[in-house]
Amino acid sequence: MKQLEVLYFAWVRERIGIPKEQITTDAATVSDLIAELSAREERYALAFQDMAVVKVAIDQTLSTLDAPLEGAREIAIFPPMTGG
Amino acid sequence: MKQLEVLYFAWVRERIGIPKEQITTDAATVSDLIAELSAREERYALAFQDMAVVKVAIDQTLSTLDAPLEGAREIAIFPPMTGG
Amino acid sequence: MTVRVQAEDFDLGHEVAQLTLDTNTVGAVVSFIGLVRDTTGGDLLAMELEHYPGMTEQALAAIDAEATKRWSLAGSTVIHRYGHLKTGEQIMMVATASAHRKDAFEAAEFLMDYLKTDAPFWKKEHLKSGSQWVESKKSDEDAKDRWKA
Amino acid sequence: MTVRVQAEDFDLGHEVAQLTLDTNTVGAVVSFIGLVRDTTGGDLLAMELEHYPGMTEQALAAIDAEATKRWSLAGSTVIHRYGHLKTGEQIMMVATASAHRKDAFEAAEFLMDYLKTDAPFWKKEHLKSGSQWVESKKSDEDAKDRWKA
Repeated sequence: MKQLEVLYFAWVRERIGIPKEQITTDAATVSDLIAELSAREERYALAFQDMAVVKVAIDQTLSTLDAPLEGAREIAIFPPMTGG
Repeated sequence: MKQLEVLYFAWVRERIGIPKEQITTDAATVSDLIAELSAREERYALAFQDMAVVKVAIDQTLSTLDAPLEGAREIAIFPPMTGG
Repeated sequence: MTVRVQAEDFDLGHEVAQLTLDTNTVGAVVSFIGLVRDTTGGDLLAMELEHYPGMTEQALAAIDAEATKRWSLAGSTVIHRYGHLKTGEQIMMVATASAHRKDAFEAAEFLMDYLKTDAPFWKKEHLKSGSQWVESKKSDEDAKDRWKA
Repeated sequence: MTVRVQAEDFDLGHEVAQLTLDTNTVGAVVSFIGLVRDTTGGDLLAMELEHYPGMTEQALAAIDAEATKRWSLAGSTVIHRYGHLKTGEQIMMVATASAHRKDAFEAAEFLMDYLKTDAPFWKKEHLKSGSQWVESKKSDEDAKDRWKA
């Protein structure tokens, strides 16, 4: 089991209702983590219902859903960026 | 015979030695005019020796060496532009 | 190379002037500013810019470093604001200085294309009729893809 | 659409700000400034810009009109100086305002490419070792040709 700081932004944050939380998990990838959270509560399932549009960063670097969580401390999950 | 105001710029002006002059000619095109001037004096021949790099404007609009002078009043002959 | 993420407005003229101080070899500076635009025909009250503090600066710095590697630049500046912005306000800017205009133009476009898709900012429009998150555009992904080798 | 040919310097920030006054629909402003660059490693004393009064304004206006026809622009500005300029001084600028960055970038590059080859300006470098006319570059003709249909 590992301890992760999980951050949410934009409408992912709004649907889940909190900007960040500590999660203890043994999910191997971000996908696994998202599946675990979605099974846990409706608000996660709602936030993550369209996995095709969700982006992730591991330790503040853009990553992919299938990237391993081994050694990671901070996971962020958010919609595609719209800056500029 | 027609009366033309002929203007020179940059190193064309420097080689000919004057910025403009009135010329009475029956040259049909800018090429003809340049040939006529080049035959007249060495400084013109020097200025126009490399016709491939000379550009022209007829009545303040970029034109070509073979454009007719019919109706033209102001002819300008100059090197390729280097603004910007 | 200057990267700033800030709530405050910026002064384009000042930032561009900074890029040409102490040098005689800059022949071209290209700059871009993005502004809060009302796409609703008068319904927009404000734009809210959310970002991911910590990741933002390093994402912008990475994009800027990549541009500096690809093009011959004498300097570059990227500034992006966050928080509440009114219609017509400046959101962000990039500026690139080079000996030649081709490097400056291409690097500025590259910075914009990558910043749009890779920098963690999200826009929310506050309208008279409610609020909505701005949707990302397929055209922004396409614009980025043209830089791939 | 603003076109000016002048001996005096200009203020980029001011000119860009003018393009975004009285409008809520401009999302992007791209600008370019060209500066006197020393390519001789310290030998350059000054740059002299000669132009063809009468033709210059109308050539720039024609280029600007073509850009306005090809892209969706909310406004554009072209300013070019003439006379004696010192190393590091601003020579000219273009700025383009649009709803979208693609139009603003492309129009600005188009304006620069055409201005380089079609606007009647000539640069002469005054060096410690003498004076020389700047030679036109094949790359400038090539840059223009990419816009031909």
